[in-house]
Amino acid sequence: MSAVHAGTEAERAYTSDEMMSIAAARALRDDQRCFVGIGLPSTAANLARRSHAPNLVLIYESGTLGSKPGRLPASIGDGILAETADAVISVPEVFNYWLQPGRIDVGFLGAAQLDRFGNINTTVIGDYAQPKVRLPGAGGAPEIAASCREVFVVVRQSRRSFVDRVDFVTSFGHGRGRGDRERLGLRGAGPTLVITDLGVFRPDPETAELVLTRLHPGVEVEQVREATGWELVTSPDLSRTAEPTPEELAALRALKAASE
Amino acid sequence: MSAVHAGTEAERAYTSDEMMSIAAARALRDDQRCFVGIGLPSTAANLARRSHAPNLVLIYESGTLGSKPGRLPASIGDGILAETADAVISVPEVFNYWLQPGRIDVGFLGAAQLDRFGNINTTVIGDYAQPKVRLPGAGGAPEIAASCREVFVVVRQSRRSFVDRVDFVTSFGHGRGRGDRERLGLRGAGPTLVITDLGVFRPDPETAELVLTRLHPGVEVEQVREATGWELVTSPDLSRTAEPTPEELAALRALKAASE
Amino acid sequence: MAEIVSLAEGVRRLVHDGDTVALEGFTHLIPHAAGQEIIRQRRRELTLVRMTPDIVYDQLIGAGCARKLVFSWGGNPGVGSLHRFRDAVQHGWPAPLEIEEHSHAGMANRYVAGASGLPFAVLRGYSGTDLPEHTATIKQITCPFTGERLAAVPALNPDVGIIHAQRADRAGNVQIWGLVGVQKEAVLAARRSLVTVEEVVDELEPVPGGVVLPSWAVTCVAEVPGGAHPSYAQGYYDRDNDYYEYWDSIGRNRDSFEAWLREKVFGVEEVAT
Amino acid sequence: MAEIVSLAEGVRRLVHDGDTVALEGFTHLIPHAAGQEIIRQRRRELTLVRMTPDIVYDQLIGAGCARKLVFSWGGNPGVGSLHRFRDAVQHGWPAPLEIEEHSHAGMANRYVAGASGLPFAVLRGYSGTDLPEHTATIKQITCPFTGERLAAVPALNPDVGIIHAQRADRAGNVQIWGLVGVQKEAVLAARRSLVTVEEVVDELEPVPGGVVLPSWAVTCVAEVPGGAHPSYAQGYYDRDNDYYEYWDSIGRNRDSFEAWLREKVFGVEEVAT
Repeated sequence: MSAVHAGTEAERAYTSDEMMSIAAARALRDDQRCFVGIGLPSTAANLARRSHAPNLVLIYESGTLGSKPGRLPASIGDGILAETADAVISVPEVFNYWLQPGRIDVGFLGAAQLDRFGNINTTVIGDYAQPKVRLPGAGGAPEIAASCREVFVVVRQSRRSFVDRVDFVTSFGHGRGRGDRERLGLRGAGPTLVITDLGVFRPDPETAELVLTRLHPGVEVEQVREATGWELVTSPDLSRTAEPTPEELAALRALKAASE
Repeated sequence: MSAVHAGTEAERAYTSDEMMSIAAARALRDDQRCFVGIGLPSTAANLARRSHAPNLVLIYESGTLGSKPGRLPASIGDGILAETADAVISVPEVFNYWLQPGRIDVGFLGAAQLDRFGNINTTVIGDYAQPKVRLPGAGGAPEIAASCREVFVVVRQSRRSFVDRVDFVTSFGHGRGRGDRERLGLRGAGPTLVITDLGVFRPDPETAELVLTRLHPGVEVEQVREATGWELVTSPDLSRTAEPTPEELAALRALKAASE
Repeated sequence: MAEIVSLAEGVRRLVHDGDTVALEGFTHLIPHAAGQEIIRQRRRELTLVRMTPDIVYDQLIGAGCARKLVFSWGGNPGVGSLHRFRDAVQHGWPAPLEIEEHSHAGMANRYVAGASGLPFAVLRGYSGTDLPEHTATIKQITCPFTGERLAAVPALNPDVGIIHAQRADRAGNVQIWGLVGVQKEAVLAARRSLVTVEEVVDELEPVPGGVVLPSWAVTCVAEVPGGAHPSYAQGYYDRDNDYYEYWDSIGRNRDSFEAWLREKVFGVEEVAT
Repeated sequence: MAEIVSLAEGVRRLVHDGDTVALEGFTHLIPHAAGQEIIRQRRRELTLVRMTPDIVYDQLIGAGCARKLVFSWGGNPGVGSLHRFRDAVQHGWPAPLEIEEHSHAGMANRYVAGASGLPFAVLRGYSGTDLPEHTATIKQITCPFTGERLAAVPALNPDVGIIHAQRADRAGNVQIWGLVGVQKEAVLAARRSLVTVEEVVDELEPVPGGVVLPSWAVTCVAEVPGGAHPSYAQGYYDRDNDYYEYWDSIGRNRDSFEAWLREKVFGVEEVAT
C-alpha cells in the first residue's frame, strides 16, 4: 500500500509509515487523556508520550489508566500496560466509569475502511450476511468514537481503505454530513483528524467531508487523489508536514526496537 | 421492654436478651451465606459462627464477604470486618453482584416495628410528613428482605414493636397475606422466622400471619399475648426453646466481652 | 490535574451556597474535618447527599447548612439516633429539612449511574415498600427483552463530591484501601471533587485492596491528618467509639450542641490557606 | 463451595453439548487449556460467548465445537485475523457459524447485568452504527426521568463460565490479579463455573490489585499450571508472542489446522481424573 510513493521514500531517511506515526504522535498534546487502540494508534500515542507529551495519559480498554510502557505493547492486554499503570481496573469499569461519561480527550483509532465522512468499518468487507472478508469486528471502537471529546484516526491510505462509503458502519464518524452526530445525541466531536501515510485530513467545517489539509514531505496531491476512493477535496490552506526530526525518528525507532 | 418477665429472669442464669441472641444464632446453619444487619442480628450471626456454624459466611453491606471477626463489630463498617474478610468489595458491588441476584441464603434483620405479616418499619413512627419519631430509614433492608432466599428478624417484643400494621413499610414481609410476595415478583421467601426475647414466630403456611411457635424458657403465652399488638395466634405445635447451654452462654459472653 | 490545597482553600473554592454536596464514607474514612470546615465557612442552603448521614451530617444539619437531605440511612451507628437530624425533621429546627429518601441499593446505583454518565439506573428494589409513595425519584421501567418491571432511579451528579482517603502523591493521585464504600463513585459522579488525605507522599506504594483515583479525575486534594476522626482510617488510626457515644450526649440538646459548635468548630482557627 | 477437580473432570461435569459457554480472559489469563479440553472431549453445538475470541476460540470453532458465537472482537491480537473463524463465517467450514455481534461496551454490560441478576443493561452505545440492524439483542430504552433514548442489551447468563486465575486455596477461594478483565462478571453471570488456576496453595496472600472470588461463588476449580499459555499469567509467565505468530501459520489452512488438532489436542493424553 505504500508502493505509491516508494520512489520518494528511497531518497529519504525514513519510511512513509514512520512519517505517519510521527505525524499522528504530534497531534497529541501533553496532559491529554488518550484512549488508545492497538496497532498504529498505540505506536503514535506511545511515541508522543516518549517525546513532546510526557504527561499524556494512556488508557487501554484492557483496564489500564495511565500506562507508561517502556516499549510498544504487543497487544492491548500486554502485561507491561498493567505493571506501569496508575490504576488497573476491570473492563466494565473502563467503559462505564471512564469512557462513557466523556472523561477522555482523544480516542485514537485505526480502521480497515474509512469513508469520506470519517465513518469507520472494522466489521466486514462486502455483505454482512455473506462477507467477502470477515474482519475482527467492533471491539471498543463504537463507543470510543461516540464518547471521546474528539477522535483521531490513523490509517494507511489506498482506494481499498479510503472509500466513498464504508460497507458497514462499525464506528460512527460524521454519518452523511454535518449535524448527523448532534441528531443522534452523540456528545463527542467525532473524527477531527485523520492521519495517513500520505497526509492529514480534517472534516470540512460545513459539510464534515474529509478534506486534505496537509501533505507529508515528498507526497503530491495527485498521489493522494489516486489513493482516495472519492472525489478528493483539498483545503485552500493545504500545507506540508514538517520532516521528522532526528529526535522523533530516534524515539520511534527506540520504541520499536525495545519491542522486538 | 424486658420488664414483662423480669421476675423469671431473676431466677435464671441468663437474661432474656441472651436467650434471644442464642435462639437467633441457633436458627443459622453451617455453610449458609448470611447478610447481617447491625445490632441484634450481628450478635446472633457472630455467635452462630463461633459455636455450631463455623463456616457460616457473614456478609456485611459495608462491603465484606466472609468476615470472621473475633469480637462483635461496633458498626457494620468496623475495620475488623474488612481485615478478616475473604474479599472486600465496593458498596455498589455488594448490592448488585451479591445481594440482588439471590446469592444469599439468609437476610438477618432487626426492626423498630414489625407487623403481623412480617412487614418491617425502620423509617417513621406516625405520619411520614409529620413523624412522631423519625427513625434512621431503610439502609440495605428493603432489598435484603426482597432478595435473600429467606429472612430472619430478631426484635425485642412489646406492643410498641409488635404492631398490627406498621406505620411505614420499609421492608416488605408478606404484605397483607400469602401470595403478596409472588404478586410483586419477589424471589426470596421473605420472613420465615421471627425471634424475640419471648419466643419464636413463623408465618402461617396458609395466611402468612406470624404465629407463635415456641416459647422461651419461663415465658407464658399470656406474656406474649400482652406484648403483641394483634390477636395472637399460637401454633398447635407450640414448643419450648431449649435452655441456653453453658457453652452457648460462654461463647456469647466472650464475644461481648471482647468488644468492650 | 488535582491541585493540592489547604482544607479551607479547598472548601472555599469548591463548595458554594446552594450546592448539592456529597460527603461520602461508609463508616470508614468519613470526611469529618471537611464537614466541619463547611460549617466554619457558614455555607447555607446545601442539598446534602449521603447513603449514611451520621455524626458529621448531624453537625451540618444542626448548624443550619442544609436545606435538603438525600439519603438512605440516618443514624449514629452502633449508638442510636441523630438528634439534630430528628430535631430538624420533627420540629424544623434550626430550619425545615426537606428529605429525599432511598434504600442503600438505590443510592449506590444512583451514584453508579452518575459516575457512568447515564441518566438513570435500574435495580430490583423498593417492591412493596412505602418508599415510592413518598420519593418522586423512584419510578418503574420495563425490560425491553423480558417485559419484567423493575425500579429506576435517576443518576446522582452532585456539584461537589468530598471524600477522605489515606494518601495522595504530589501529583494528586489518590489511594484508598480497606472498606472503599461508594467513594470512587461519589467522586466520579460529582462535577467537582475534594479529597482530604492522611498524608501526601512521594510515591504511592501499591497496597492490597487499594483503589487509585488518578489525579486528573480529582479537582483538589488537601492534606488533613486525622481528617476522618472519629471514624477511622485503616492503616492510620482506629474508630473512636467513645466519640460516637459522646456525640449522643452533645447532639441530644440544642444548648449543648450550640456550645459544642462555638467551642469546637468556630473556636478553632481556620487552617491557613 | 467449589470442588477441586481435574481439568478433564471439570469439563466433563460442567460442559454439555448445546451449552452456552463463556471462556473469558482479556488478553491476560485466557483459559486455553480448558478450551482444548473441551475440544478433546468433543463437545458439540456450543454457543460460545466471549468479548475477544482469539486463538482458543479459533481452535474451538475449527474443531467444530461451536454452533454460534456471541462476541465483540475476533482476531489474533497483535498479528491479524483468525483464519478458522473467517473460514467458518465466510465458507461454513467445518460448519456454519451463527454470529451475534456487539461492541465491547455492550458485551461488558451484558455480563454486568448477568452478574447482577438483572434482565438487561443500559448504555450509551451503538448510536449510528450498523450493528443494531444485524443484532437483535440491541434495543432502545427511554429514561423515565429525562426522556433520553439509550441502548439496552439483554443480560448474558451462560450455562458455564470458564476462566483462568493465578491461585486458589484448598477451600476453593480464587485469587486473580493484574488485568482482571471481565472474568469476575463472567463467573458470577454463569449458572456453573470452572476456574483453572496456576496453583492451589494453603493460604491466599493478599496481593495489590487482587480480586478474590469466594469458593461459594465457584462450582469447580482445577489446578492447571500453564493453563493460560500462550497468553500470560502475571506473576507466573509471560505472553508467548511467538505462538501468536505461529498460530497464524497453523490456522491459515485446513490441513495444517487438522494436523495440529490431531497432534496437539487429540494426541495428548487426557489429564487423569
